[in-house]
Amino acid sequence: MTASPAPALGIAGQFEDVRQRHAAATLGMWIFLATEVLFFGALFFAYSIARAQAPDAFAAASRHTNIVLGTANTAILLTSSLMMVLAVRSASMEARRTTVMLLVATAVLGVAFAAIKLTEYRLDYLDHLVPVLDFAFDPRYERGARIFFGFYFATTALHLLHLSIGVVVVLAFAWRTHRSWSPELPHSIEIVGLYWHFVDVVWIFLYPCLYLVARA
Amino acid sequence: MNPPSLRSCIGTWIALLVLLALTCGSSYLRLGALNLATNLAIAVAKALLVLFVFMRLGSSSTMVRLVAVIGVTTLTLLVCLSMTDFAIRGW
Amino acid sequence: MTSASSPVATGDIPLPPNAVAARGSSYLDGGMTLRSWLLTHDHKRIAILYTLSITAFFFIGGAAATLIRLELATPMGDVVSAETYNKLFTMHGVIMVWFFLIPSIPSTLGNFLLPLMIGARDLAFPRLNLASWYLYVGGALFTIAAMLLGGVDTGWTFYAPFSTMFSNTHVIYVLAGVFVVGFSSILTGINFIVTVHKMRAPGLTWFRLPLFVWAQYATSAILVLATPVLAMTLVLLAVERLFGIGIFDPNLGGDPLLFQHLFWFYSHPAVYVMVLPAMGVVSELVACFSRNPIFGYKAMAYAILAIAVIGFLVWGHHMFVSGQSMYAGVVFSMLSFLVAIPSAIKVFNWTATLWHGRIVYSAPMLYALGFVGLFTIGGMTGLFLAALALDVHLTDTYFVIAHFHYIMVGGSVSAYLGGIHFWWPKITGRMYSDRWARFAAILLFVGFNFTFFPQYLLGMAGMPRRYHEYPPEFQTLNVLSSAGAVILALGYLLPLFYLTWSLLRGPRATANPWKATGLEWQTSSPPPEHNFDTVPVVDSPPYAYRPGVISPAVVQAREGTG
Amino acid sequence: MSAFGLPEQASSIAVRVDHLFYAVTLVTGVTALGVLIAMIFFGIRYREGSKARRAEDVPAAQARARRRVEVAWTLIPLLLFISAFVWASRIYVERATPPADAIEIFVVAKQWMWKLQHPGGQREIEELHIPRGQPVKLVMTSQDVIHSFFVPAFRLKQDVLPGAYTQMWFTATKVGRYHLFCAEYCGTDHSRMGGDIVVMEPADFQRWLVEHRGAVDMAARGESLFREFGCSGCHGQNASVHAPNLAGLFGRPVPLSDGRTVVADERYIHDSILLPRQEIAAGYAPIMPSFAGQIGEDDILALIEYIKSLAPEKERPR
Repeated sequence: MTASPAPALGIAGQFEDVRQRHAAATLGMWIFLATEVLFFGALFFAYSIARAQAPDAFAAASRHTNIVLGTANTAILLTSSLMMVLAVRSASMEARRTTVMLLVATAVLGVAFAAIKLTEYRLDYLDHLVPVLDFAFDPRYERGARIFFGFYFATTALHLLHLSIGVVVVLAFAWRTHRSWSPELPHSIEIVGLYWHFVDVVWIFLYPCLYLVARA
Repeated sequence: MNPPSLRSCIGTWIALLVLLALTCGSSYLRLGALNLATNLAIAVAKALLVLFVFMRLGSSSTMVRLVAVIGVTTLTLLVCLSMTDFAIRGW
Repeated sequence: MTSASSPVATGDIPLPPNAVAARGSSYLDGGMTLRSWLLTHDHKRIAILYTLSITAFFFIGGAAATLIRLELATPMGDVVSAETYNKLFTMHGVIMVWFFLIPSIPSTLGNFLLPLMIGARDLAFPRLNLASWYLYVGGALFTIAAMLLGGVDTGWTFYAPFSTMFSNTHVIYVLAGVFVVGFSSILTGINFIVTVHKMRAPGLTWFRLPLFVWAQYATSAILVLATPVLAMTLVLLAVERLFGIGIFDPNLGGDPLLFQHLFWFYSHPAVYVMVLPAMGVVSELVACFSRNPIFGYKAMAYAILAIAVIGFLVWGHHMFVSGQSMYAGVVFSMLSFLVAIPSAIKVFNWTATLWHGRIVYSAPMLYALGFVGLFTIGGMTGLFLAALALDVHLTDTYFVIAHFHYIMVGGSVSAYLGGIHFWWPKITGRMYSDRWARFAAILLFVGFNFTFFPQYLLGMAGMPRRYHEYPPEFQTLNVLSSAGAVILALGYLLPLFYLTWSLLRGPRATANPWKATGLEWQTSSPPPEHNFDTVPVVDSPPYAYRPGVISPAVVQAREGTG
Repeated sequence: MSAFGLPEQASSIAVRVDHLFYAVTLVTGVTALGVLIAMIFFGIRYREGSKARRAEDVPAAQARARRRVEVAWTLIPLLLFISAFVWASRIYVERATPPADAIEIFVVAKQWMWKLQHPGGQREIEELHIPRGQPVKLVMTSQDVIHSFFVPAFRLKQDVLPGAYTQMWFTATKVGRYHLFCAEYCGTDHSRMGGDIVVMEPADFQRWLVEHRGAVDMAARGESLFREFGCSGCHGQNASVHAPNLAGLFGRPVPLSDGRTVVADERYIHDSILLPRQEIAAGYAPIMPSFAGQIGEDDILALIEYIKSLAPEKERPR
């Protein structure tokens, strides 16, 4: 190898070439996702310890979650992931219009998820299931159910926060793709996709922990 | 790295929805401890599908795969070593 | 040691033409406007921002420590009230841990040097790097807000249920501050890992990396894997405190030991975040000033990795008397002894690096040798705390305080200052008075031992930590410790003066005043904005302070990349 | 009490802890001294400008030396560490297993005081009288935050948790008055949450017990509390309410309504009083009200002692 001259400075002047840039960005995103594994992992761990201490209360409380909305939301999120992966695919084939449409579809499904989730929160409130407000539950299980719903709101709110960030970023990329094409877009969209799918994976684990504890 | 084919994308999506139906349906059967095991197994299966097809973990660089493994391993360490306390605590 | 910049025997690294060129192309020439600093993407300028911020926090935390030592000079609580005392040690801990020690070496020296040492023009994600600093500042603002509103009295460990249901102070602000600064650590960690993986200069293979880079790499891995668990733990604390959800408080149905497991899962590895970078600095310094390659370079690199990995397996040794199961105690004790082995190897290897050297006692070397001495004492006393039956007596006493101050203050802060002195000419382009710097290094070493060695004896005698008042028989040792703290404080203040003088009036530094190897010395002092005008190519091992036969492993590596 | 070095040895375990302490001090001290001497020796001999001969090729000389020493300075510490680990763990395990004949004393910690009760009903605050030469077991709980029971002269310390009973045991070997500290930070007056352990000759201790008998013994106090709080209305012999009979309950397995079985230990009784709906005994309706907030931890301990004292019915005909 010989010493190469520094490229013109500007965006990403620290990189030698596009390949190095892509590899760095991909690795960076995956490391970020690893941190997210530990972030949510600690939450699931705390949930498991709490559940092991009050299994009946968790079972009783879980029966009060709205399984119809929860399951529908899971399906919506899985479908949004399909849209996302198709967007990545069409971006790599430089099909600009399709990419924009698929990205918008991803975001719309994300918004639908959020809307349903907020509706669910409202119904939970009407059912007196929000711990800090007028919580009321079968006195046998009140203590544990309060903890369950504490976890329920903490986990779903954190997930919703991640999803909302995802929606904003996906829409931003839809707009960028719509405005003008650049050769970096397919790779950038792929990285956004990684984040989106990860948010989906978190929900895949949340769903049985919150909705399916004891339905039988 | 070529993106996954249209067929595999849609096939995976269908598989995910089927698994969702399975996990939801199975939880209405009275299986005792098996309920939890089934739900967890299906969740892991769904996550692996997303990871390997949608996120293309399998065809990523070695380093990326290593990062994914290290993330999960560290979490496992937290859980397993804590169990030396939680699982056999005297009180 | 401010001799002229003669070219150095550095293997085959060619000196770039601008290495001793006239200044005018330095990163500092980009302007001195506020905008040029606050919006910069240059890792070197961000490192300066960090240095200024953490120095400010060091002196705030130091002021709290001063008041603590003043209070402890007498057995009765006569200087401050018990509430104030509790707030003082809490703020001292929170500030020193999260706003000084954790960012100290990685965010300042690491930020400045990592790209230079691997021959890169910047970190992989410069904007993310700036974002890290802003997160640090955001976290700092929350913490300062908590201080101004009246402080926090939970101790830096935030043990539940005291912190969630019993403390009447501004716990939430500090939780928010530490949460935010945690994300600053995470982003820095991601940035460093990607940079080391993807940005190394041609020919710079893993086993040609300076140990400083290895240490930053391992540190980053810890930051990335442990900090998220802390972040979630703080979220759960806030949920319990704000909404009364029983996660940790048994009165609400929670488990207080769950908090301790989660907290120490982060906080023990965090100790290695504080000390691994220091080991990296000391390796550079000892090699340079002994004019010798590091003894057992590969063992040193593996030891760094081993410490990082085993560091994740030992957190339960903070909980031997907490009520966790007896079996957990035994398992964690065994694992804790294991982590001492790579630490011992490092101490032996530094000592052996002196062997057959040509040792120069410049100020950075004195700091480095001070580190080795204090780290040895701190590490050895760590063995007492890993041994179950001894820990039962010693834990939560001043023995523990002395132990971790030896590691984190005697060790890490000495190394940090040593590093600052070593790379000062590179960072600022100026020299300082070596005589004053050596004096400060000796003053620090003496003052440190004077302050903290009596605390070992206090702990053995049974004086518990976090005590505002204490039985009169402990007074003699406490007075000794407080007197030592005066010397220590002088030792910390002194560099402020001669380094400021150096900034204003110091003689210009050459590109390589210490005749050190390492890519950072191959560019001008201070370096140009993009570090290297030509990307350097590396084909030799690090620490080539001696000409001579290159060891077989290196020859193989050369063939591999040839 | 000397403030330099380890405090007086006043328990059977203290001697053994100190032996280990001195052994570890010796080994680490010798090693640290070795490193120090090597550093000073190399530092002087190989200073810049000294006449000492250096190897022509230092990297190669280092490589040769490495082969000889690296294994040694990895394996020797490892062996030493394993010995220290085994030695220390044996004492630790013994510390966690109280002998069956130990005197049981109940400890309730609260911000910021220690309350202690003897089985005979003697109650103390911030002072504990115990006999020399007899094993004593402390059963401890906290009313609020985490505290830690620390007696330096015994080389013993144990955290005291709310919502759980932790144990600690010792045999005092030396008559005297020793510091009791709270070692886990617990709020404003943490440093004042202390007291004294008074070790007495067994005969003196017996005298002390008699002099302080003022109150009834713990089980008897529990019995009167049992009536006072209205427990006997449902759990008493002649109660018409369908409630579990507590005679002979302690230590027995209890089947729960959810199919689990738990042992009726201190924790179970404690939780049943405060959280009666959490673990319902199989076959009973969840009708018991909670006593949380109405009953202190020390009264709960008295109730537990009373329930322990109830022999199974067939052994105690009425």
